This record gives sequence, C-alpha cells and structure tokens, in this order.
Amino acid sequence: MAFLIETLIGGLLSGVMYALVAIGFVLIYKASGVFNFAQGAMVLCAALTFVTLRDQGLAFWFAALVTLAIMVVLAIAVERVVLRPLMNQSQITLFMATLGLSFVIEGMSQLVMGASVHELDLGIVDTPVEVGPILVSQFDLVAAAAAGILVLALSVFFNVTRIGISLRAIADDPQAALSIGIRLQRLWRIVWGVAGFVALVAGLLWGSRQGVQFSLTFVVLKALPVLIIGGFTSIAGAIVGGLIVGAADALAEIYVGPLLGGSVSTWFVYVLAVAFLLIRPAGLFGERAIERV
Amino acid sequence: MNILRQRIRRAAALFAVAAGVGAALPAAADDAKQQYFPLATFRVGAYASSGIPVWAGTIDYLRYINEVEGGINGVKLFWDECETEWAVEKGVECYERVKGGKNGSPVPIFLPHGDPITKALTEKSVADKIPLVTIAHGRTEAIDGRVFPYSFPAVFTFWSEASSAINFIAERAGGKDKLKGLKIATVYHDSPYGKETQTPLALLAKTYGFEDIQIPVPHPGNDQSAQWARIRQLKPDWVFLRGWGVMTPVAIKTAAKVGFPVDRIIGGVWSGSEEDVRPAGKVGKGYLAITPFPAGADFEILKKIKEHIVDKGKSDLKDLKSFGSVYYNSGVNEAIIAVEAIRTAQKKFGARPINGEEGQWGLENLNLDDARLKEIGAYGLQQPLKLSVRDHEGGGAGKVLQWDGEAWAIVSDGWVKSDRELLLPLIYERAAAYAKEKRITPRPDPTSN
Amino acid sequence: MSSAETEAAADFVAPGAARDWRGLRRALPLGLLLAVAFVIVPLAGTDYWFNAILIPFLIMALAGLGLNLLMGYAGQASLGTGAFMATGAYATYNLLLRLPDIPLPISLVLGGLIAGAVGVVVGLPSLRIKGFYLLASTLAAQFLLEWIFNQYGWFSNYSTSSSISAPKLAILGQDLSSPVGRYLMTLTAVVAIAAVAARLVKSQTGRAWSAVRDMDTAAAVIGVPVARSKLSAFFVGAAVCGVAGALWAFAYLGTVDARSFGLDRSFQVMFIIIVGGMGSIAGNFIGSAFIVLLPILLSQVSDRLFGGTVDAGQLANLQRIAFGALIIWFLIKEPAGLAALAERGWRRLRPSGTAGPERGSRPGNTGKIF
Amino acid sequence: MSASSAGPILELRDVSLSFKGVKALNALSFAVARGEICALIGPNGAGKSSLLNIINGVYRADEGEVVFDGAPFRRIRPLEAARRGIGRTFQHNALFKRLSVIDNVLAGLTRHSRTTLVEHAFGLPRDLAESRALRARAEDIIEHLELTPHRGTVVSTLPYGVQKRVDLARALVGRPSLLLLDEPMAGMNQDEKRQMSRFVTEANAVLGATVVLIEHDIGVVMDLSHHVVVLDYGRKVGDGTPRQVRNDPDVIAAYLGTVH
Repeated sequence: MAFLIETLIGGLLSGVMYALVAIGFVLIYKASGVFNFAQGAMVLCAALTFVTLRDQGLAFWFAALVTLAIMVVLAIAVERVVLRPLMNQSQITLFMATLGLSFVIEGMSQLVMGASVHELDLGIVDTPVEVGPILVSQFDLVAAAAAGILVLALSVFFNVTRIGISLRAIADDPQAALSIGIRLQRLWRIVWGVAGFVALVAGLLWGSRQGVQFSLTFVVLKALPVLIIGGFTSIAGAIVGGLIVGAADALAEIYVGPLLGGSVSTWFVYVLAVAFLLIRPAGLFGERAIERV
Repeated sequence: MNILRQRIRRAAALFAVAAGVGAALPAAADDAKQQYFPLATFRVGAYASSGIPVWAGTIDYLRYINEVEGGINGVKLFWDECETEWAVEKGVECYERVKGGKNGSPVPIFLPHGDPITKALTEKSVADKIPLVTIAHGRTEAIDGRVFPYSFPAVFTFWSEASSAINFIAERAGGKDKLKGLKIATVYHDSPYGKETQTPLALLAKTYGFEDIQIPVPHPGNDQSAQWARIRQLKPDWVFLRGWGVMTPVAIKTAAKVGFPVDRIIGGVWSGSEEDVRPAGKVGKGYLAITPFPAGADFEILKKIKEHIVDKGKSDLKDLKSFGSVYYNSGVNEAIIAVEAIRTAQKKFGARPINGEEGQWGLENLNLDDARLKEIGAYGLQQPLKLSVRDHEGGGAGKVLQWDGEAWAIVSDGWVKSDRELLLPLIYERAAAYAKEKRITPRPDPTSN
Repeated sequence: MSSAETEAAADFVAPGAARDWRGLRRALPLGLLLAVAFVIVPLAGTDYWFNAILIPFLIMALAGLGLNLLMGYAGQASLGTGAFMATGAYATYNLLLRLPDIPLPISLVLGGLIAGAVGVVVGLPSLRIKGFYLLASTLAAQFLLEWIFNQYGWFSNYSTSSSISAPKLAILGQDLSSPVGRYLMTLTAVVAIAAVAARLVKSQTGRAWSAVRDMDTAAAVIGVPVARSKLSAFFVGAAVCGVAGALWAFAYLGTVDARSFGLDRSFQVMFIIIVGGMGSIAGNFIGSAFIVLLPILLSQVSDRLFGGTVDAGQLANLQRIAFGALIIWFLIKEPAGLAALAERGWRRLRPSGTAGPERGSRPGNTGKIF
Repeated sequence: MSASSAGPILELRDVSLSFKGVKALNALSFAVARGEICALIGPNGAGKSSLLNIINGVYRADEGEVVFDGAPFRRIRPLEAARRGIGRTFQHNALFKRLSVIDNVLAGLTRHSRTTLVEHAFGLPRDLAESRALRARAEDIIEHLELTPHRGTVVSTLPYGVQKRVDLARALVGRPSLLLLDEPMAGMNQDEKRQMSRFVTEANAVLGATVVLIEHDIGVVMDLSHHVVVLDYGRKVGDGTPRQVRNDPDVIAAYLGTVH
C-alpha cells in the first residue's frame, strides 16, 4: 500500500513537469490556433542558451534574463517570418511549418552552442525525504511548486490583464475580436514570448533533471497526451491532464507493464488519452462546438 | 508565367553551380595510390554529443598515421565525411555513395557506427564485399564469420559486455561462486539493442545461480521514477544499466533520488562515457561502467596524438576537454583496428590501397598481441585481439571505470574477461538458425581443417 | 509528373476513356515517363541511384499516396503512417516466412490488406473525433503498434534483435535481389497502386471521401455514408502504406526493426503530402522528391562547395537549418503544395485551349482540412 | 409510397430542444401534408433551422417525436433520414467546395449506389455501368436547373446564387420524397428569387417532392407555399394557409406586425 502511494505521488509530481511543457502548447494554440511542435525545440534552445551563458560565468538571474530576451526575439522573428505569411492557412500547414521551425531552431542552437551535454545545477538539493514508509523526491517537490507558481501567475496574467482578455476574445471568435480592434500580431508576439518564458522554465527544470542535451526536445511526446486529455485550449486542463498522465504512467509501468512483459509507458498514456477522447471528444476542459448547418 | 520561368531559371542556375563545382574540383590524380577511408559521421541531432568526440578520435588517429608515420607502409589515407544523423536511410545513402571507392581507390572497411544502420547494411555488405566493423554494437551472432562473412562485431559484443559485467561483480564479491543468491537487475533501453543481453544473462543466471531481474525503460527514458521505484522495492544487490542517450543520466539521478547506491550500478558500454555521467552532476560520483574503451590521456598513443596533432592545432576536436574521454578513445580504438587490418592485408596483397575483400582477409588475420599493441602505443587502451573466420570478435573483455566526479578511473583488475567459452556455442547455434532462415550456406572455415 | 498527367493516368486505366484521342494525347507524356522509368533507367542507373535514391524515393511516394488518400482526399488526419507501414512489413514478413508457398506479390498484397484492417481499427475514433484530436489519437496506434512489434518476438520470428529481414526476393523464379530487380519490383508496385488510386479517387468512393472531407455533416445529410467512408479511407490508406512499409523493409533496407517506422517516419510522410500537395496523386511524387532527395542534394552540394574548408559538424547543422527553412519557405510560397505549382506550369507550357476543361476535383486550393 | 400514404408525410409531436439550458424549440407540433409546399417563417432565432436539423437527424430532440411516412422516431441518424427520402439544402453554404458542380450533384446520388469499393478501385463492369447511369441522372438535373455552363467548375469559385442552385440540385438528384430547404433564396436578387421559386415549384409539381422551406421574404412565401407555420422563440404562433396566417392576429402581433 505504501508502495502504491509512493508510486502515485512520484507519478503526480512527474505529471506536473509534463503539464509545464503542455502549457506552452496551450498558450500558443489559444492565441494563434497553431499546434506548435517547435515547443520542444524552444525548450532545448532556452535551456542551452541559459547553460552556455552560465558557463561563460554569468550570474543566474542575469543569464535567465538574457535567455528570456533571446526567447522574446525568437518569438518576434517567428511571428514575422513564419506566422504572418501563413495567416489564413490551414492548421495542418501551420503545424508542418512549426516542424520546419523546429529543425531551424535545433540546428541554430547546436550550431551556435554546440552539441555537447551540459550539467545544469539549480542548487536544489535532491536527497529523498521519507514520510513514514513513503519516499518523496525533494527536487520533484520543488519543481512541482515552481510549476504551480508559474501556472498561478499565468492564470492571473490571462484573467486580469488586457492581454489575457484579448486572448480569450481571440480564442472565442477571431473575426469578432479583430473587428473590435484587437491587434492580432502584437498579441501573437506577446503570447509566443510568454511561451518562450514557459519554455525557459521547463527547460531549466527538465534540464536539471536530465542534463541539457538534444533529448530535451523529446519531452514534447509526454506533453501530447496531456493536451489530449486536458484539451488544447485550457490551462487548467493542462494541469489536470498532466496529473492524470503522470499518475497513470507511473501506475501502468508498475502494474500493467509486468503483465505484458515490457515497458508500457510509450503508449499507455496515449491509449488512455484516446479513451478519454471517446468520452469527451474535445478533452476534459475543451469546449465542443455545436455543429451549425 | 514570368515567375515560373524565373523560378526554373533560378533552379537551373543552382544546378549549374553545383555541377560546375563538382566538375571543377581537381580530381586528385594520385588518389589511386592512397587509401580511401570514408567516414559516415553523425554530428547533428540527438546523438551528436557522442558522435563528435568519436569521430574526432578516429580522424585524429588517421591524421597521426598520415603525418607522423607517413601512411600505412607509405600508403596515405584520405577520407570524406557523410552526415547520417544516426538515421538508417541516411546511413544507407552514405554507404551507397562511398562504397564504389573514390578516384580509383577502393573502400577497405566501413564503420556504420549505429545498431540500426549496421543491420540495414548486413546483407548489402556481403553483396558489395565491404567489411563492416562494429565495435561494441551490431549483431552478436555475427561473431560467426562463416555465416556473416563481412560483419565484424569486433572486440566486445553485447553478450560479452553482459558477461564481463557479471564477472566484475564476481570479482567484487570474491569469486564466481559468490554470485549465487545475488540479485542482479538489468535496467535496459527498451529496444532491440537493450534486449540483446536478455538471453546471455538468463544463461549466466542459470549457470551461476544469481537472480536475473529485467527492467525495461522506454525510449528516450527521460522519466524513470516508476522503474527505480521498482528497484527500491526489489532491492537488488547490483544494477546493470544498459542505456542510450539521455536514459543514463536520468537513471543515475533517479537512482540517487530513491536512495539506491550509485556505486552499485554498472553501466554498459553505451552508458559509460563522460557525456552519460556528467549531466547527472554530483550524484554520479562513484558510478561504475564497463567498457572496451578505457578513458585516459596517458596511453602512449594518446600522448603521441597530443604532441603531433592536438598541440599543433590539427585536431578535429573543438572542445579539448574531450581529449582522452571514453568516446574519443573509442574513435581512436576503432581507427587502430581498421589501420591494423589494412596493414595486415598489405602484408599479403602488397603495400597499396586495399579493397573490401582484401580488408576482410586483413581483419580475419588480424593479430594484435601485447607486443604489437606496445609498438602502436595502444597497450592498455586496446585489449589483445585475434580474429579469425570463426571468431569475428576476438577479444571479449572490458575494463571497469569509476567516475570520481571529474573523470574516470580504471578500477577493475586489468581487462575483465567474459565467459566466451560458455556463450559461444549458443551464439553459433543462433548464427546457424539465421543461416537456415535466410538460406545461407555457411562458408567453410579454412583453419578448421 | 503534373496532376494533368495523373488525370491522364486515370484515363489510361479506364477502358473506353483512352479511346478519346485527347485522352490519348494526354496519356502520352505519362507513357513516355513510364517508358523511361521501366526501360531507360534500369539500363542507365547505377547501384547508388537505385539503392540510395530511386528506391526510397518511390517507396516514400507510395507511403505519401497512402496518407494522401486518407488525409488529402478523405480529410482524416493521421500520424499513424509509420505504424501502418510497420504492420505491412511485419505482416508480409510473417506471410513469407510461415506460408512460403504464396508467391511474393500476393504476400505483399495480403500484407497490405492486413495493414488496411489494422487501419480500420485505428480509424474507429474518427467516427467521434476530428481534427487535431483525431491526429493525436492516431499517435496512440503509432506508439502501441511500434511497441507490439518490438515487444513480442513472434512477429520477428524470435530474432535476437527483434528485426525482420528480407527473404530472397523472387517472382516466378526470377531473382529480384539485385538493385535493378528491387527497383523494378518497387516501380511496378508503385505504378500499379498509383493507377488504382487514380481510378479510385474519381469513383463513387473517392467522391464520398471528398464530400466527407469538405463538409461531413452535409455529406451525411445528403446520404453519403460518412462512417463507412471514413473507415474505407483508413482501410485503403493504411493498406497502401502497408505495402510501402513492406517494400521499405524488403526492397530497400533488407533488414529493419520497428524503429524504422517510428513517429519520425510518420512526420516525414506528412511532410511529403503537405509539401507535394494534398488531394493530388502526382503531389506525392513531387513531395517525396523534395523530402527524400533535398537533404541528399544539400549534403552533396555543400560537400562540394565547402567540404574540407568548413567544419563538418557546422556544415551538417547548416544543412538541417536550410532544410527546415526551405520547408517553411515552400509552405509560405505554395501552401497548396508543389503539385499546384507544377500544374500551373504545365498549363502554361501548353498552347491555350488544349489544357482541357476544368474537370473533377483538382488541387490548387489551400488544402484546408480543419 | 407506402401503406401510410393517406396520412401526412411529416408530423411533429411536442418536439422540444434546448442548447445549454436555452430552449430553442418548445413543445412544437404540426403536420405537413403529402405533396404540399410548407413554409416555416419566424424571426431569427425562432428555431427554424434547429427544427430542420431535428427532422433529418443532425440534432436530437430532447422531448417529443417526429413521424415521417408513418414511422415515428425521436432520433434518426442523418444518413438514415437521407435513405428514407428526406432531402435537404443548407442555409449557409455547405457544398463540397473543392469538388466540381457535377461531382457535388453526383455525391447526392451516393445513396443510390449499389457498387462496392473493390468495383470502384478496379473499374469493374458493374461500376462502369452504374457510373454511367448515375452520371446521366446528374446531368439531367443539372440541365434542368440550368447549371450546364458550370458543370465542370469547382463550386467554391461560383457566385453565391449559383451555389444555392447547386445545393438544390444536389438535394433533388436523389429524388427525395420530402425536401427541406433552409433559406434557399437568402441573399438573392429578385430575378434569382423568381428563378429559384420556379425551380422549387417544379420540384414539387413535376418531381412530386413535398417541400418544407424556411424563408424570410414574406412575398415569396405567400406566393409559393400552400401551408405556412409561424414560429417565435421556439413556439408555434400560427399554422394554416397563407391567407389564414396573414389574418391571424397572433401572428401579426408576434411577427408580421413587426415587419410591416
């Protein structure tokens, strides 16, 4: 029983980390209707930039600020060079463009900053904490707390500020939003910039978990089922989806994997996500449009 | 209309430039007297961090041979690079591009350097008569050169890796009889590569009486809380970690997280480089790894490379921190085998560029004893090696390294041998089954009669 | 190949239609192309061209065709292409292994049909979900099938490395294991399947697919069996991808394991149809040329231009950047795919009036599917 | 058509529908007699389109039932409705926009196809014969609706009025016994309306289809229809011949009054 609880807690904490990546997708999808596959490359780019700057001897906060500035520049460039010319194209075309974009970002990052693997030490102590018979990772707790604060901040940002209200207007009805004078391009730049910030946070946490290297881009694969379960448009959905995916993943690995004689986590959460979809075709928190003919 | 024409014109111009450049390059007239040695590198993408030092080691050694030794018996080496990104199709394309040789100089040996690429090339290499040298990867059954005439999983197959790791545990436990009753968990990358050691470990477990636990980690392995929670529950005495890429540092970190002692984890060949353990940070201190490519810059040949190549700014390495690292040394190691095989072939066929068929002869008659290794300056870096038609592996031993937080130190008692005599019958059996399925008539072994 | 030629292909295989002399005239360029592909290329090609360029180009075009039928014509987005290819490859392998009396072409077709059946199962969620959610749900199939083939030894005849390798390729005693033989086998399969596909998309079935793609609610209301159309598209698309997978395993690589058909492969095939043109048969060939050949061209050109002078790693990174940038550039310049560009060029090359009237569905739209 | 041919072709009994708590239709009942042209009128948001969507199965009624051709149902799948002979055009353009006019019309014949995928793939004789027959029917209706000049054009490139006609052709070609027309004349000029009215009358008189249409132009409605049902906020406020409705004080109060 203790083992079950321990696995569950570990899974939930991992889930928060997945949610962190998923939020980057949600922001961009809400604002520009783009499923931004380059989010993984952005995570890599942010983490790699940060680590390289740190290796040059920059202080933590200064390195973080410079990285953030670079991510914002990247966001503006993406809006100008990729999104604007592709406005009014189908979502799948935009999706493919972000795949092309991920090649460019990955190539640039490795070109400028090299391909070697870096250690990233955030100074978080990672000795396990024992609560009775249950072992909890201190690092995961801190990471989950950081993710939680970020989510809270984003919720406030998007619920209170003008930008947030514009964003919701755009997501509800792009035409109407444009007609009342919301400046779409400025909004896109801001949202991509915020997504760059989220990528930085995700990059730092994931990077210190596994080292800063190319495979940071793979975290996208765990974020996808989170999005399916939570819906592409809901930040709350990303959190709940992340928790479900994290817990299901950990439990399945322990209790389902041995029955099937292998590791099931590459697919289990995806199958689970499809099961959710069949019940809620637009995710747990996604709005399903009423068909009008 | 105009736009289209313009586009066509532009495309044509691009082609003309490409073709013109190709034609304008002076075809090196004396290439035919040099030895072509194409390299299918991977410097981009997910595995670039390991590819870059590997190829630097290989290229630096080849440069050393050319510049200091004046080539192999006077035959200099020249090479092209072709980027594979460690992807099968790109590897196949590279192989096809270079297999015909260049300017009249044939390909003696090809280094696929990747498990999937090796498999895709296994049959093509037979048709093209180009030997594939795959150190510490590739099919284990290819040890049997009667069935796999052009595949050379030389030095250290996955089966030997597993067996050597067990033997190191025995060394630590105080003898093979002490293995009885131990719990040894293998945490492996859930892929054909990762599963390759299941069979030998099962056999070894039966032979020595230890408990064999297998725990898969799905690719890419960036979250292993579940796997290590199981380790914590099962409490094995040792963990044998067969990772790839990001899986290794995450495993080390997660092990620390659940309180499993890191000095009870033995990494396999592809979990045993600086790139694998450095990202794990402080908690990696004490981690062990078994490898046929011991790290260190003190080997004679590395000192020579440093003096003649690195210090003269001719190294392929950009980040000199990697000099003497496991991956760099593995590149040197591979190049040594290739160069020595060419040298062996030259003894029979003359001091001239060697083709693939002659390269095969050179490999199957390669004999690197301690004396020869000392001559090369690779004593301690490379194990004694003798290849034959029936034995394309030859060595089968590894050294165990321990990470002190900054660098590797060799902690095993010299080379830890594997139980090849125990494993070989099973390997030959599997090779025979492969031959049967593919309807291959095994080639006779000239030495057995 | 332009899509006018594809139409010609449809006419070419439709008895009766080719009697129309204009149809014949339109079939002529296609006939010439086929003659070159079947006669001249085998005589003139080198091993490199067959093994490294033509065979993968043709197979990826075929995989593109499979996905295009599903996504470009029927509007059902899928990232399960790799899984369908893997199913075709493993099914064909097991048929050849366990039922050695069945001739190779029949095993290929049966392998494709098995992949099609799996495709139907994968397509079941399409009855309830659409768009990106459907796309994401096909990922479940992608990962699950890849895992199954890797996990259960039976599929690979308990090979130590879970990989499958080609048996001796022969049809009617004719050995096809040489590069030319494998090329001709691939070409024949691709041409035959493309001809059937060209026919199919203009038939009742194809019309129903397009109706579902353009407006599925309206389609149902006017009596198009939406569910059946979606599933039949999954069946046909997956079957074509399955044959492509079998060819990839046997005619191209020789030995593969399931990783050869991973998510990257699915993305690659999707690139092919987006760059080439959704809802166009010829677009698959153009897209495949772009995606398969461009990296090779980039690498050859850059080697020749900068080889030895620029650091190899940097050069490889630059190629990757160039590849990504070119994809974005083409998406911006030609969102309807290169097939639309080629078709416009084709029309302009011919004297006005003979280009033929607008007929049937054509590319030239932006390929919006959701 | 069937044994029940004596009764009304369509009857609604206490049909209610709501979206997220908002009642779109409230216990609505009326009948449509076989062979008539019945107009549904009412202000925007009166629930007219929702009603058509219930009849051919796009929406499911929360309460009540629909009787079509003597067979009652609460919920019918759109495909089943089409198979039973309910045809439909759409308020907003719902054509298959990337297909040509002829292909759009041919798609309306899908339910009459008896051939299979395999026959289509290989062009087997049965498919060829059927294709010829279906094409002839489609050409017929195209000519009838004066669409011949556009037959090969991709519909998304056609003017709005022509698209509306294509929509009608697509619905008519399947020979429905009940034809639901959702604002077939919206956005048309007087000439186009007159032409469309003629087509609707012909469909009713020549092809024998019972027509239920939604239309805002009261002049057109009064000329064209035999029977008018007036809706307001999901309730029926009037039901009768055009003349009866015109003089109904409730109707005038609820709807007509606001227009004049």
